[in-house]
Amino acid sequence: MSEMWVNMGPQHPMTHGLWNLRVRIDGEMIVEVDPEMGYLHRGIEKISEDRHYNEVITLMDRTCYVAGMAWEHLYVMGAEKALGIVPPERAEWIRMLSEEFQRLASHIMWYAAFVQDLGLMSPFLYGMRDRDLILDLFQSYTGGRLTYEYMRVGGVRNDLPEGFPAQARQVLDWLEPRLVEYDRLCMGSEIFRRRCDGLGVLKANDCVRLGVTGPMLRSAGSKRDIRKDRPYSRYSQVEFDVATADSSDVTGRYLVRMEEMRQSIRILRQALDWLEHHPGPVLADRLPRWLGAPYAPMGREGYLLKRNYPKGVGLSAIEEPHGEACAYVVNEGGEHPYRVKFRSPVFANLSACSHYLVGYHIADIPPIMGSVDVCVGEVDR
Amino acid sequence: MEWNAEGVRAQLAAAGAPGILSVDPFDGAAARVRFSPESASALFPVLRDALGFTHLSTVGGIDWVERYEVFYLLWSDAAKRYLLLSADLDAKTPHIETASTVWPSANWHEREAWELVGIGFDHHPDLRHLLMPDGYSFHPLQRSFKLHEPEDLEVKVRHV
Amino acid sequence: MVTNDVSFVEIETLRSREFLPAAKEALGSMIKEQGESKLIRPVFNWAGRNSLFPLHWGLACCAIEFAAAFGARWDAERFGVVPRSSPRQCDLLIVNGTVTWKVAHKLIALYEQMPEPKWVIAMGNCATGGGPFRTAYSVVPGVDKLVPVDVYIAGCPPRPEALLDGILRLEALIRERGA
Amino acid sequence: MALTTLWDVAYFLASGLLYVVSRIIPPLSGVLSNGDLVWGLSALVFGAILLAASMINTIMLIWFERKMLGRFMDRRGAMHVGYAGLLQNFADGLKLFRKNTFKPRDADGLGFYAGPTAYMVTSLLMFGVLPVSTGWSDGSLPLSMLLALVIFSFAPLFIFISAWSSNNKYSLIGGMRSAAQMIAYEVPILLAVVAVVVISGSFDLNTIVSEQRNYWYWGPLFLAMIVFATGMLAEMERIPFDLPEAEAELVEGWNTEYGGMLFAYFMLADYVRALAGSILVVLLFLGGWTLPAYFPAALTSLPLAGIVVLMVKTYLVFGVFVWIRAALPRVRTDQLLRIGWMRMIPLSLASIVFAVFFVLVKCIPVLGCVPSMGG
Repeated sequence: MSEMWVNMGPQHPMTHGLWNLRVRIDGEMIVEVDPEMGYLHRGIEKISEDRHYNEVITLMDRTCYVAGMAWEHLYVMGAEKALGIVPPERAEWIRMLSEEFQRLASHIMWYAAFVQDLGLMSPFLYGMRDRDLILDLFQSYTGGRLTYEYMRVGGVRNDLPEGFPAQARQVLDWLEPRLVEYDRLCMGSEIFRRRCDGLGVLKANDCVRLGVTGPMLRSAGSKRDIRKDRPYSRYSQVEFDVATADSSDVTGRYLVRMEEMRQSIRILRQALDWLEHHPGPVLADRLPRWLGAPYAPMGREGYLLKRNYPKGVGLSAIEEPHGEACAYVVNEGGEHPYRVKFRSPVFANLSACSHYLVGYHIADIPPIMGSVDVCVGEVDR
Repeated sequence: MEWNAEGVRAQLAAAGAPGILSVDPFDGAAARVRFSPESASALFPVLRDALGFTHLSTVGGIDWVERYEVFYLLWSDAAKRYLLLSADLDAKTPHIETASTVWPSANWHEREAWELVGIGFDHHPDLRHLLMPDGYSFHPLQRSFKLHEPEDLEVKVRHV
Repeated sequence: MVTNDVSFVEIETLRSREFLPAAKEALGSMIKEQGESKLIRPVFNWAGRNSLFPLHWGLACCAIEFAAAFGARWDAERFGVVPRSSPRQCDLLIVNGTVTWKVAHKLIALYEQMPEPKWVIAMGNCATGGGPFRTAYSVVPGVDKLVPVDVYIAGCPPRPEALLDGILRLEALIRERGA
Repeated sequence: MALTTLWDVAYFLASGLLYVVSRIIPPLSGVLSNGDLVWGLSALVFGAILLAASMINTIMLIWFERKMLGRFMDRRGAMHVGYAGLLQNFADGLKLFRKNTFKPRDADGLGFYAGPTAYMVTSLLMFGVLPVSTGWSDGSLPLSMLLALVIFSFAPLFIFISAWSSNNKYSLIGGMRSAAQMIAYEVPILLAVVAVVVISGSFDLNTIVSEQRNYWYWGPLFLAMIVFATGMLAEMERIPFDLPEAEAELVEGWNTEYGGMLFAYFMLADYVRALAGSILVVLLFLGGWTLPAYFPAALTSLPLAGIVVLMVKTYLVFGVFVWIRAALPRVRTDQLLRIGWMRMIPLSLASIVFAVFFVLVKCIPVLGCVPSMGG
């Protein structure tokens, strides 16, 4: 059979979202790939220019629907820098807690989707079951399962409910042995190892050259993690290790994400301990009214005119579950941000896909793309 | 080595970086470097090789009505610092030399910036639509492009 | 004996030329009649509403809740709802997310590829009317501009219970309206 | 007349029917007592009973799998249609029956319609060959096992025809994978069967089962059973060998373009093959309808009791297949072929050597020496 082009998407079980991977195959071997994006381009950056600062948070949840908290955190940090607002201490800890919970939920979701791509059916259900427990926690303090609208420029919307730390610890106690079980189901299976070892190799220097970050980069041995390198929020005050692997293949990415989940649990326990003993305000006072926060307390400064807030540019970067995410918020003194630009990790990871797909079998596409953890919402924005 | 505006300015001077207009301090990055767009192709290799900014995070454009701005966010693994590069382009035909020859990761970012903001990147290997359908002739992130409530439209579907 | 010969020939002619089409027509009309009859129709209606295979297609945020509905806690398979990856084998198109103009014609193509009878559920605000992206330049303000929608589910995104409720409402709709 | 075989039952029903008709319309009695007519009608009744039994069993098998998979995954499976979802698959089948049948514009008409139909028909033919209880299916063919395996190996041809004619790239890749896989696993299956033949001394499934009344073959031929069951997994295209339908990369594999009743044919035929494969495993290695000696003989002396024993064993074997499906990921094409050619064939050859050895010494290490050993 001669070479032929195969369209994998936009409706294809492999894509986990709305994109199209055009593959040229020779028999079962991949010769050339050409990803086609934009099926989910919703113009979030443009709509943000039409919204109040706090209203943009609504869009952030939908930008990456498996890591809403992380994107909220990214945006509010950028907006606070642009506006010159400092959130209270407790809010920073709650944000860190939320982001780590989100990382846990996102990685479990990734695990579920990834093993399903390999034909392993049961762990998908186990993953969804355990992820729901984390979503229940989110629901108890934000009211939402997926889209939270919880963080605010200048803090968070409301404090954690009574008895939250105990409830959260219960979930963490349940999750820890589950992670071992996940590992046994995958690494204990000979077929799984044979399907994943040596696939989708991308070495560390190639990763840097191509802008690939996150677990893909760390699986190649690099220790780059924004949480360690440029600690934001209160990451400098908690202990955790950066998970790395050496194999730079699908197995390596799997191991990195598994280890990251364990480290997240470690961070979460420390954050819960701190939050239990340090009550305080969670939203900065002296917030301008035009931020558009429905829950913002109306302080003395609430009626201040906007010219009292200087123009500015805010740059924030976080380690999102998928990798390095940046926000660039330009404040020109108006009620709306003048320009919001986001750097999505999956965008860069996907743009390099011809480097880690070509030369493998067509049956290797699902595990390799699964190990990239594609979230199309944040690629297309 | 100091990674503030002074240090960056000194290192740029030492490496002989061309076309530097100003180096200002910037919160969240080592510095904000403004350069003239004509010297882009000479400046980028210097930043990557002499200063060690091997990773390009993103490329973006801003429409300031009277001019365009293109900014690059770089990261150095050795210094663990970001560096913000920006250049002003003229409003008529904004264009600049591509960075994708120096940092291959710029490829898609530049495609996006061209598509949404309308900044042209010379010698880009593959400057075609990324997010919008082929043949889409607007640049949505320009200030002249206004959003509005959707009119009550009737979509005619031709069944084959 | 002449008459007998003639009748014989006539019968033979009928057999060879007209019997097959006539039988086909009679059989077809019988099936149609039976399909409309009071006895058969409820059975097919019952079968149709109790085995809705949705298309396995995730568009945006709602797709995550769509997947959660098939997880252990909600288990949509209890109602006979099993996602299939090929539109040829589906009865139900669940539009779970924002539809952009770029994907619109693919959505219509997928809808066209589904065999009759088929239904569409618009899940979430984006599919219903554009949601928070209503004003965006690239978003279709409501999927009912493209394909006929039977059930709308509100929410951004709707919870899995809401999706199950929507599916049960569709079942009630099929029961009432016939398939 | 003792109703000990299915043919007897069919003959009884047919002649009874004709008798009733001839009593109602006396002038016809001369015609209706024609021996050929009775024979033909009993053959029809025979086929109808077999078809109905195998279809109902197949549908129950699907239900069994869905419920069992649900339990493996911490959920309930189909619940709301009929008691515990028992009627779910009937609803699915009826719905697919009513669906619009269509042909994609560029598909090849003959192959598109004939492929699934032939696949379904040849799969159903299996049940004409497989014995299910003592003397139940009357005519005992001397080479029934070979016939069964030959019918089993028709499938890749029809799968490939339907995959090619549906003019879809996923289907084509799936069809080619399917053909390669089935051909690769035919060989170890046949070799494993040779080991059974060496011990039992017969190609007749009835004889093979009756030879197992003292001991089942899974003891001496454990290796052969593993090879055979693995090969059957590949022939049934179930996880971990479901590459032709690999959902993650090939959408639905070779049935991507099929909907409505043609898709139902594929679905049903897959499970018909799963049922037949499980029955074959039971017949060859797990003693068929026989039970160990410490069970009272009355339990298996009646044909119907034998059928029940066989079906219980079959469902247990299929349960193991479902368990495997819930626990293992899918292998890759090259790995699958490597397993087939480089692991399965040496193992099956080794099992033949073992079988020959056992026959020569007329002794089985675990079970002791058995006088009736060998053919």
